[in-house]
Amino acid sequence: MTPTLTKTLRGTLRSVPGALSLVVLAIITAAALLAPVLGLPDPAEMEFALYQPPSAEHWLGTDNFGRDIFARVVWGARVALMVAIGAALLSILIGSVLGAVAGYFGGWVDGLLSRVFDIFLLIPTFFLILLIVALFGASLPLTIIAIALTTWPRSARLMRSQVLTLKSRVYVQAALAAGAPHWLVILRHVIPNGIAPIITDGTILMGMAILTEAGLSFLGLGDQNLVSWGGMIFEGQRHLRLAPWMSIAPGVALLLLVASLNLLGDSITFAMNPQLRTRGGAPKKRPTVAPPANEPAATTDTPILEVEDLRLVYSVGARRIAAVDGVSFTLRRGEALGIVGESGCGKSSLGSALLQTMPNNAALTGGTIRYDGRAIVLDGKGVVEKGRARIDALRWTRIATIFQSAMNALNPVTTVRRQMTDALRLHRPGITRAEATARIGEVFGLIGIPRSRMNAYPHQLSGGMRQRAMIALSLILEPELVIADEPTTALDMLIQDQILGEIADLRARLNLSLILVSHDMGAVAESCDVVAVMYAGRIVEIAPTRQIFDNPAHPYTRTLIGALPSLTGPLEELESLPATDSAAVAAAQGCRFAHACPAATDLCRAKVPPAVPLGDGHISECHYATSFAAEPREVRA
Amino acid sequence: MKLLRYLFYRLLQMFPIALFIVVINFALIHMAPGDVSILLAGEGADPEYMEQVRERYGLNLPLYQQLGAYIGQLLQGDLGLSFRTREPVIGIIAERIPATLLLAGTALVLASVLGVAIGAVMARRPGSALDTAVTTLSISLFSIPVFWLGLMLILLFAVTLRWLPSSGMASIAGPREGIGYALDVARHMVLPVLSLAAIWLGQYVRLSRAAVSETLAEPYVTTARAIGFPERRVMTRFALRNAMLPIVTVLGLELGLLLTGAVLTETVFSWPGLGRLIYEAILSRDTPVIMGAFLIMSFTVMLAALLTDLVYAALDPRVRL
Amino acid sequence: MRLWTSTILATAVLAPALALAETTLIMPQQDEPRTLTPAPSSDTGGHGPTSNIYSHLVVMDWGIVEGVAAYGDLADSWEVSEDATTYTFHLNTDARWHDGEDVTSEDVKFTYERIMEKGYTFSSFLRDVKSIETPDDDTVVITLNKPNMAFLPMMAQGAQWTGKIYPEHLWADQDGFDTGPYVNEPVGSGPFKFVRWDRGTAVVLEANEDYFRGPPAVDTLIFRTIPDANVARAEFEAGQFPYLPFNYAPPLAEAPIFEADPDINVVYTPSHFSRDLQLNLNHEALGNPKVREAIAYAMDREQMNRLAFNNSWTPGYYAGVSSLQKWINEDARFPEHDAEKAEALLDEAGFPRGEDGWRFSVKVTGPNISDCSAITEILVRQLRDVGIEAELDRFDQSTWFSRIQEKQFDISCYFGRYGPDPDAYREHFSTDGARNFMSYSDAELDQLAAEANTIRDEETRKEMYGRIQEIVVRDMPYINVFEEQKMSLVRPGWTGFAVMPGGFNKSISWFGVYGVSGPDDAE
Amino acid sequence: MTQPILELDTLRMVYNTDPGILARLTGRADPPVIAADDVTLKLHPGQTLAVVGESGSGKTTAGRIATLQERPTAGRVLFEGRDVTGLTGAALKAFRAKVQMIFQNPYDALNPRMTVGQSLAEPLTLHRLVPRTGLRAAVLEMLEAVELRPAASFADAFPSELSGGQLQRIAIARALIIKPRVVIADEPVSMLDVSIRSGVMNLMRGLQRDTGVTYLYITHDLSVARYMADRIAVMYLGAVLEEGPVETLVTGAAHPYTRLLIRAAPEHRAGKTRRTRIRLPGDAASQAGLPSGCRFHPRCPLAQPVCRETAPALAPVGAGQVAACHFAEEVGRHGLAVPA
Repeated sequence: MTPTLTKTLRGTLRSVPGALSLVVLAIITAAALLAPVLGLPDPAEMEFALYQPPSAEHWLGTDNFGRDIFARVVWGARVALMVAIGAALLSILIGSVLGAVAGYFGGWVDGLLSRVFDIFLLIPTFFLILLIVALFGASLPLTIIAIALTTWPRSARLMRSQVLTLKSRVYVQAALAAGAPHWLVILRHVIPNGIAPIITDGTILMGMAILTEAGLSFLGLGDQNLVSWGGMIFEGQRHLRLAPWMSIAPGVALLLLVASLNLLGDSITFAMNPQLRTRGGAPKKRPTVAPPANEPAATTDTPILEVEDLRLVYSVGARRIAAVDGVSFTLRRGEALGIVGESGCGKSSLGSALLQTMPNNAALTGGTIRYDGRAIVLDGKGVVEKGRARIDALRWTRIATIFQSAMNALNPVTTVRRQMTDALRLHRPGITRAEATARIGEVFGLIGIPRSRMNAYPHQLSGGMRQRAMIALSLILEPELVIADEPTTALDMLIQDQILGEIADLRARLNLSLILVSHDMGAVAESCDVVAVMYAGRIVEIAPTRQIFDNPAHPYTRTLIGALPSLTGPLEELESLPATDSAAVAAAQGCRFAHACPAATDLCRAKVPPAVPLGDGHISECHYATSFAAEPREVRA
Repeated sequence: MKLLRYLFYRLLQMFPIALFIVVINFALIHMAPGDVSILLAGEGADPEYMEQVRERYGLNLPLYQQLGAYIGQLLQGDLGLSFRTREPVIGIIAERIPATLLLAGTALVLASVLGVAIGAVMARRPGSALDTAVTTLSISLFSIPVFWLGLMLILLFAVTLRWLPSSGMASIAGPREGIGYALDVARHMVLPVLSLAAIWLGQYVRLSRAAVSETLAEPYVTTARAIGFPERRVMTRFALRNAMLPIVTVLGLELGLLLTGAVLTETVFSWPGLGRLIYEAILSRDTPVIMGAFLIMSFTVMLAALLTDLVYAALDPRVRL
Repeated sequence: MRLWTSTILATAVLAPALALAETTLIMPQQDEPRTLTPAPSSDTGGHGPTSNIYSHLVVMDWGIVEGVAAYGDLADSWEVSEDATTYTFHLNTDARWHDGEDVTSEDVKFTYERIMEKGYTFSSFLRDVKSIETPDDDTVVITLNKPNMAFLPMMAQGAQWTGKIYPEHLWADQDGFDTGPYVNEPVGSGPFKFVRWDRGTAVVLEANEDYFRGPPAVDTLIFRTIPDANVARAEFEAGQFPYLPFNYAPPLAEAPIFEADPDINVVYTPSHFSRDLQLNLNHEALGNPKVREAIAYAMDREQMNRLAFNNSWTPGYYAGVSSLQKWINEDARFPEHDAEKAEALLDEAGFPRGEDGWRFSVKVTGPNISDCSAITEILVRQLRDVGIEAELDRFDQSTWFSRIQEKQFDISCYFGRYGPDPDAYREHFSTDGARNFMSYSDAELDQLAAEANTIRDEETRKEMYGRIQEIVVRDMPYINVFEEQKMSLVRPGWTGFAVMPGGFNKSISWFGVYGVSGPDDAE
Repeated sequence: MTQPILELDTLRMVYNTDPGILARLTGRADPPVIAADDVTLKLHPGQTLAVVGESGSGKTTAGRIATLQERPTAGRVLFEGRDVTGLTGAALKAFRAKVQMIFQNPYDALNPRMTVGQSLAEPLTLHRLVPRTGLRAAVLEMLEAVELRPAASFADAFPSELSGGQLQRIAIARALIIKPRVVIADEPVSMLDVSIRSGVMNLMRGLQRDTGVTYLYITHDLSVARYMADRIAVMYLGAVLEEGPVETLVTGAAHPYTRLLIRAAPEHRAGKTRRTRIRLPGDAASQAGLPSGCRFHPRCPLAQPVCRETAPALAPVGAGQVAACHFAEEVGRHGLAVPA
């Protein structure tokens, strides 16, 4: 069994509704299968007393003909399951084949078939089934076929989109490129990976089929020679006053079966994508604290931002991941700090912690953040003054951010101008329309967007323009500090370069302080005064930019620099690291880089390295920082 | 102008769908066992009328010409005559539509407003115990057979407690107009609206919970929070507005499902709407009425889909009109 | 939220208090009228209003008719000639049309002749008519081609559906009874006058103060269309109208509840219809008389009565119903339940149980009425007990009817009619009988049936019909199961509905309410 | 020069050519997208040709056509001098055994339901290169070759248990396990972290040294191209703007676009240096709605009226170097400081 399958199963069983529905389904299925051997009264036997309420003898009472309702409910389960399985299987079979054909072969085949799926989805299926059954006569097989004939497009559409996605999956492409024939690719790569959502949807399909059959039976269009729950309710309706249990029992059975099918489908979906259950949400209430008693007044020398021993922990299920694990730095007014690191090092978490916009499953567990000398976070708790969080007073007016992907960071259904006006109005309630427009125009001019694009929606802008709009939005309230999180990552080389240039220009002109979070040493090198290198949640080295490139005093920094190919320098073998083993990092006793470090010693593996000050603000967390510093990297340019 | 062109385009797209539905209808009549003219005229119809029907639908002509004749009739708004009452089917259906609209519309508004609100609130704390409970509950809600829920409501409120009437749309001897009539109808509406709304409510809670929580995870919501918008505003201005897109889509697409619920509810409560009409037509094998209802339902759903697209386009500037 | 709740409660309390005018009677009926002209076709929705607007020549009950051949309506009295070919009717001299004109014998002649000319439904009752003469304004003489003892009762019974008398002075220049201004604004001579027809909801009538029998007790009569039995029942229970007709009747099992309710009178009305099984003799097994006999033995009427009718129906062992007691031949009796005998007969007939336990299979169908549904459902069970693989095959009413007419059935529940005159046997059992769905044919029976309705001597007729019953019970193309009994509900204080004892006579037709009076109409 | 092992000959690839009647009637048809416009590329045995370009430059399309995953609208694909453009069936399969592909996304490179060993064995069984009994050994050997040790434990792992760098090594192993002559690598390291990326690049270089395989290396990063390739072709909006040996191209680019790309690459080794940036007039263009004349002219700092009107053809500008610019010689000599 593959890990994903095991995980899905375990996830389904672990959720209360999932486990519960499986149990109910198992009971109903067992009852249906075993009905003939359970020693129940004959469900058609009419010799019991009429209209008996539930009793020890007749658990669910008897009906108008003196038949045992419990026996009928159990036998009715057979019909319900027959309909469910029959209709769902048939529907999935037709749907998957046609959906797979449409998705896999594309082109006009897809065009035609998709059209047919769409049309079928627009047809009110129940009415079509009604019409079919009314015209052709009521029988269970016909009902099953009619349900399948009207529901298959559901599976087809699902299969089609699955196949479309899978078709572009690299391993499918690779198999094709390797010369595998289509049938083999479909069989080995497409179906096993695409079938899960269809099977999941099958449970919902089964529920639908059962309700449809019950509805038909209730309208008198069911198979009259079978005991069906819908039919029982239909009969019960006439005797509602005399024997309400006649309709209660089959209805509860229907509800239980359909609800457990739906819940099962839901649980499987959640188990396959656990984040679906917990995504989004409103920001949770976090612990707060009153401002410290004696805060020194800020002077011109006070750094704009001071971070001390900041810690941020993510909770993923039962696991707790320390993404930021004791980070300290100081940012002076007007200075640009680059935070560099590879994926998972905690650089973006650090960025989000500064503006307190981290996701709900993240929590600050310690550390202090001071803005202009005033604490906004103290011991990991937000500082609240006169009922208002201090950070709220700083948002956007003092600290603004530029988010990674402008496409998603701007509201897609609102014009750029509107979004900027809203931000202006929020913080400057009195501002007039004309003033707002003037201000937006001014910022647009700064960042090089034509004023004519003001009324554009984000999607109407090119990638570069959109990113500029994001920058404009961040500048609209003249903040002092801008935190830019990978502002150019998704852009083309030329545009990237342009925008980095513009950010640098603005910083100079507006005397902005800047924190630039990036994975790109090069980008940071040109834009920042100070560079901090993060590894596994800590700043392992921080230094003025020239210093860190010319004289890196941490082996990780050295590798990072040595791993980048040069365009103008001499060609030489690049340095590299073995793959990061996050388990080894987490379990590390000493230096967390030791497992990958080419220069690691026993000392490194045993003892956490201290922060070694090397002068001029250059600090390295390495046992051998001094010797590295003494041995400058050859400057090859 | 753009809108007109879009409408034109969409209507053009509707054409093959409409044709397809008509052809299905036509094919079903011809595939069904028994004589087509009997299906169309009704059993035991007098020979003169039978001949009229044969003439009208060109039943003596080759199949494709019959299809043409059939489409021709439909284009004139002629869905045939009910063989129970011998009145034009279109008129019979039109007569029943207001009652269905009243019932389904009220339930829909109730369920969607309440459902979206509850779903949005749940989306604020996804994964919490309350959220899981509400999700489970809403799944259970829409797993209830609507006709059964109706029966149970009748049992409780009409039979046992005798608070509310169990069926019909108005009292027989009650007032026929004015506020008295409105109150009377309102009293009759409570139970059917409740059962329909309860089941749809489950759908909307889930739908809106998923859509809103999805939106709340979007980066632009984080942007809004970073800008300093209060959470209430983030919710209404950003999350709900954007979440309306998927909600509207599903609402439009599931209209057929909604109408199904309405038919069954009307049957239980003897509500004199389209659903009840279909039920009566099934009982009396009034094939022209069943087919007419199917056609009308299909076209309604189609128009709803068009309307959905228009609303969607109004809500989402990314849709190119 | 609280406000909302209290609004509902307030409404709930107030609404039932909206009382009716004292002399208004609301009559629920299942179908909306198609037209308000009774002759052209049988229109279940139209019978209610038109039966109270128009008068008939004579009418006849389908319940107890001991000693009565017909009740007079426009006809005060009549004489039948010795040879049963000439019928002379004397009309009520006070009868006036609602527009004030006199009702004359010409109106009767005009109406009947046009019905025959146009071939309207009622013409089948007039098929032996040779001539209609009007010696004076108040006398109608109808002469038949041949003697027909059943003419008067059969015609009288049919009259209440489609045999009402039209005013010649208004209809003479119309082409038929289905065109012209009076189709939906009828002018009759009955106890109520047409006021208006609100399509889809109600037909409103008012008392005819000049009615020749005196004004009715009810001032305003409203026929309300309520297609749904549940609605009708709920509204009846809510006190919206005083009479719930039998066609809306709840399950008989609930009868004890109603009987215990002091606010409801339960009225049972006998009928000259039965519930019986029609056996299609073209069926491979059912063609064998032994099989048919076996089925008669297999059937347990007592169990059916217990399960379906709360023991309140009368099992039918004779080829007749007790409301027509005088025609019953008690020597011709269907067998009682005996499953062993049934199995023995089936073995004998060459249908032993197969390996799967089944002898042969049949489909059991019936009209979509609740009593037949119950009977067939239980019958299937009983037949299966003796090894006949019976299955239910249900259809809606009209499909079922067309199927049995086309003889596409094996066994069907049916409502056989034995009256008002035993001439009805001819309809069911003679080879060319209109209601012989069983493909039954017996030469002796054909001859007896053709002859019996021409015989004047009642004893002789009774003997002949007794012989017919013997033949039918011998051959068993059908098996009588129950005598139909109608259950209606009436509010105390209300009397005179046609279903009540003596009510038909006063109200003149099943739909008439002339005899009805409410609790406030002091007698 | 030797005969090219793989040659793309004046390829043209147009998508969305038939918008459908309905779209045309209502005027909603999207303009056709020209993904490749007279693209000619030659791969020499044992060498690496890097194709450099932004997204939308058509570099991926060129790669897909080179592996015959897509068939060009016009033009030919030549393998060892033979036209293979229309191959199907067994011949296509044989071609695919010779020309393999490595994709960008390593996290998606392997079927999540198969073990690494099964995925690696698949191409071997497909082409029946190794008897069933020898499969395991061949797989382990290849895993060793891509430096995944212990090979046995990697062979039995599922993809979800491995890191990006490891997955990409396996993807490389899968491409090379059947000993192809040519490997098309489409941005094979762009999704990897810098420190991992260099390891994979070194691995690819090593494997080339050992096996003599030919690479078509697709990348958006000129410095990566320089590290990996012998020759570089620069593509922009579906066309090759410049092509030449690595060092001449890097030092003496004759197309303004190449020059701009080189300027835009941040040079970290020198530490913090503020380069002067030229503010470019236009924004990135798209393949739909190509500009008239030179396709780069709306963004070109040197654009002249002639550029708007006439599209320049690829022309030789030096030893084995070609460029498509009206002012190629001037740019080659003076860079972007060319006197207007």
